[in-house]
Amino acid sequence: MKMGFGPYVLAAWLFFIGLYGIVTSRNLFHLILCISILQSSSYVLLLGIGYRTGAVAPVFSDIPVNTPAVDPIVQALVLTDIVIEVTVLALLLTLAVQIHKRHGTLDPDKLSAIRG
Amino acid sequence: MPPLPPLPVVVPLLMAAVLVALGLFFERRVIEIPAIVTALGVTAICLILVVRSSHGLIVYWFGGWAPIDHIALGISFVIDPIGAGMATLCSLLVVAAFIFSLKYFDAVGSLFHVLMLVFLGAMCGFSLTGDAFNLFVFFELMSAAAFALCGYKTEARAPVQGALNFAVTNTVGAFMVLTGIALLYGRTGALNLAQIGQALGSQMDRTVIVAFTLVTAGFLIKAAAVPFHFWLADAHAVAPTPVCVLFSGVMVELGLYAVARIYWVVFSSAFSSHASALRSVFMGLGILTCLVGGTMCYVQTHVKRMLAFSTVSHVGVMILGFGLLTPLALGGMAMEVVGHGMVKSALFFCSGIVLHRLGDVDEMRLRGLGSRLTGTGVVFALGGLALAGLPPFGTFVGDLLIEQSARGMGLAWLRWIIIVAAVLSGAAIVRFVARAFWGWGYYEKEAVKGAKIETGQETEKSHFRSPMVMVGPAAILIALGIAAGVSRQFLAAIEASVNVFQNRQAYIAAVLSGAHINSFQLPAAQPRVFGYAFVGLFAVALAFVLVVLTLFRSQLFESGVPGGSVVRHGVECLQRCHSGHVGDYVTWLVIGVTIFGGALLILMG
Amino acid sequence: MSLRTRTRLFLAAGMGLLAFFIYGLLGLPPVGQQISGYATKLNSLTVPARHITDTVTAVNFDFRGFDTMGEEYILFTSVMGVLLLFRTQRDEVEEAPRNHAPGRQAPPSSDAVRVCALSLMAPTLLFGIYTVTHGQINPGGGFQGGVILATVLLFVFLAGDYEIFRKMDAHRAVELAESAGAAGFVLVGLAAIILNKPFLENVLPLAPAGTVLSGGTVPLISLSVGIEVGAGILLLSTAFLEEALVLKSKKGG
Amino acid sequence: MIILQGLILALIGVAGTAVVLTRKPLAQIIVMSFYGLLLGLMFFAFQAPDVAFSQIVVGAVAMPLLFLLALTKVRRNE
Repeated sequence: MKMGFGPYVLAAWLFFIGLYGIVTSRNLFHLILCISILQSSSYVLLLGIGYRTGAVAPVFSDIPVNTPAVDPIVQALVLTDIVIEVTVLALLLTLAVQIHKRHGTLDPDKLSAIRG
Repeated sequence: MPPLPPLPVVVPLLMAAVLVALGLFFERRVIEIPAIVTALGVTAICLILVVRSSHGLIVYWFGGWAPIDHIALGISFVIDPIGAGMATLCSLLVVAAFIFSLKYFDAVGSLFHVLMLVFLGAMCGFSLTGDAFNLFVFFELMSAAAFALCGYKTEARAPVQGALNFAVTNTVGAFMVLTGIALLYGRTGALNLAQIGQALGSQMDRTVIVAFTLVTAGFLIKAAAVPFHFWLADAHAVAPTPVCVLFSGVMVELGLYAVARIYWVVFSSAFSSHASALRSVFMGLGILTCLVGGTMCYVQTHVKRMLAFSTVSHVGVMILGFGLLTPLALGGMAMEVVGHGMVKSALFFCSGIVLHRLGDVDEMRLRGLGSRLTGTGVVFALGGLALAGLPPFGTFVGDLLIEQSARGMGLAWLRWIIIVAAVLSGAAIVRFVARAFWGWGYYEKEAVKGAKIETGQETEKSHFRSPMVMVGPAAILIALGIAAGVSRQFLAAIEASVNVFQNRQAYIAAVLSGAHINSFQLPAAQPRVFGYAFVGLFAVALAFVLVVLTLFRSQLFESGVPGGSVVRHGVECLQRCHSGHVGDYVTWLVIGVTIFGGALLILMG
Repeated sequence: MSLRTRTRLFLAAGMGLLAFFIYGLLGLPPVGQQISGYATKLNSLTVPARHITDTVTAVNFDFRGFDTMGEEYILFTSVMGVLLLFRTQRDEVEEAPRNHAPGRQAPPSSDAVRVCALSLMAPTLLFGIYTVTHGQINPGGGFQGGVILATVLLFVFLAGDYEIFRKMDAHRAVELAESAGAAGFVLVGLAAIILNKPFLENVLPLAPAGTVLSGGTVPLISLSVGIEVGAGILLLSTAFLEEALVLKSKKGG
Repeated sequence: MIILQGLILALIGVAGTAVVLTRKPLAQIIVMSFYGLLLGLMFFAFQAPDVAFSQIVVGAVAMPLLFLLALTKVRRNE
């Protein structure tokens, strides 16, 4: 049995559904969580790219160095990406809270300070 | 010889951390001096890097991990004159912004300077890096600082909304860049740009097209190409003036820089047999950007938003410069980046002075009020004319190089697109100056309907004098904009740097094998540009005609402007698209990426 | 655009994008078949060359350490950005904390919560420190440990009540820690430059693989990341706490 | 192993869709935490313990905390 393209298709689906959520959102908090779904698409994609069937995690504390292991680089990239995601989300969340303070709503349809 | 390459990034970042600590104990004035000194130091280092890299590419491996068996293990900075030049431009504008803000914000802690320094470090890293994922990291760092700076004036309604629109669209853009990089990694097993380029070689398949689409679209969001440009006007209209200077002056251009860099190092060989398809896609994108940007610029009355759309129209010209895929046109783009960067920054400073002195930036409300600000008015008008393509300015030379390259390829009609873009954005500024400073035109109740923006004040009250630290940077930048266009050496250096920039083989060899190839050669015969001064003067005359027609149209056309209602209807449709709604913006973005990718697939596949 | 128009437009374009993306993805080799030469190289190189048994940590803090420096600064910038955006505005006054706000009597923590929080504090602290310092041997490292360390201080909040938490006035110290952590990473890198080596190159002797000091400068970097992340998360959560619990209202309104 | 991996991937697809389609903020945050946990499990199943560790720390501590506080703030304003 083989993995095939399963993770890739999942990544593509998360990409699509995340964007769908952002576009149709009626609440900025909802929108921000949809961005985080969008981001997780890249985790799945990267992990899929770096996976090797039957290989171990790239930690060699208890196993010989020449054991086949999965790709450590994509894992490092995903780690970096997770940190970036959570910090950018914090910034977005702050902006959303400030919007609520100034506009009294979180509904993007009701924000009207900029137009034209 | 001290190792300079990491310093433009490392020094501002370190100083940012130090300033946070200093800010806990000291007054604002104590923060400003080290901040300015740091930015000046970075400018000097970048200038040295420009000179040094003209003797051959500088490759610097972080952590000392040079390639083993021709496999790049670590992250490299690969510095060529164009990259170092971008970093220099960034740091120069940061210096100017710091000086301008000396008297600008009334209440500001150390956080403004901290974020500006991080922004500077990120922009330098973005310009110098030779690694795809590192490019993404600096892209995000740049964005994080920019989001916060953009929403600086949280007390008003518009800034928080503009900052959110900016943050959401650019986060989506960054995600696309990352996805594209992941695809490239899956395809080639490399993250170093040179290595990816070498692994791809001349093979092109569907994964490569999709990866190219995602990476390019992500950077084009930052570069504000239509239809990815919506965030730009919102962000510029609301961000504090010194921040706008950086957004318009360099950040947007850095997006295009990344597109160009990645194209030439990674994709140019794979796409070499499809260059004409790629060219038509970029031409379409550039023309659309020119026209939408120019039109939207001309209908604005909020001067910062006007300047923002003018940036969009000039980005269109730059996309044309890149999209022709010739050295001459790329040189034109580089010239345009420098010229536009200087002029647009000066214009933003001027708008900041107007806001500082008069407490407003709306053209209609300001009518005639600016007559006291003679110096500012002169600089403002000069800047507007420079945008229209007035001869000695860098923008004129840039436009002309792109036109010449287009004519060489049998696309002489592109000149008219560039002229329309330049004239519309230049005329908008001149109209603003004419109305606000010279009191031209008549009182119009429902004239051109501009954007509706509720921005807060940036300084406490109306002031009676324009401080030297505010007028100075604007005047100096305008002068630099002229100098960039006048200097023959500068033009020759740009031409030579562009040749280095497009030399894919030399880049890959320098990075992976440590080969030292010096392909920087000043061209013997320099393109003669001033013989074509009449083109620029023609554009300027056109701009003046347009301004007069607009301001005095009720006198000139008693029975209404012929065809006016059609134009007005079209423009109103366009304006309605700029709805300030983040969901709309992301929808446009998705549409844009789909069309862009689909077009590439159809034309290349 | 109305929600309806927008959804329709998106579905039309988004389906196209989805198809386009999948089309590109199917050009990649199927999942699980191979990993890149770059990855194989690093997997075989890390233990002999760097004495680090967790390759992911080696990639994060050494081979691609410069990325991580950027990443730490993204965290730093976001924290500073949040502080900037949440600063008390000129037109706002901080009113009495929530306890005195009408109808908002904050209930004191119950004894059960206090006991739980207090008894969890010490093990969490130890776990956090262990995670930060053993990243080069086992999974974990500065980032994960830093977040865990931040939660310890949030237990203080659970154990006492918010007033005590506020009175600790640790804000300045935490901000100092934040900047020290960020600067620490850069300084470790600069140490190499002073010794005439490339930025971030290891300058310390390497102990045998599998020991705490095995990583050379990596544990130092991990430590500064841990401090920075811990302080950063703490600043973020207190900023949001302040925002949520302290009434800020418009002057005169 | 492969069955487990497939199962987790499928669950992530479902949970991710659920996060997007849940329109009530509080419910969405809860679904989101569950989704974060699933991502953590996926990282374990794909031999990425370091990433799993981060994801759980972020998904279980940092994100829900920030969102809940922001939600509290917004509720108070209303």
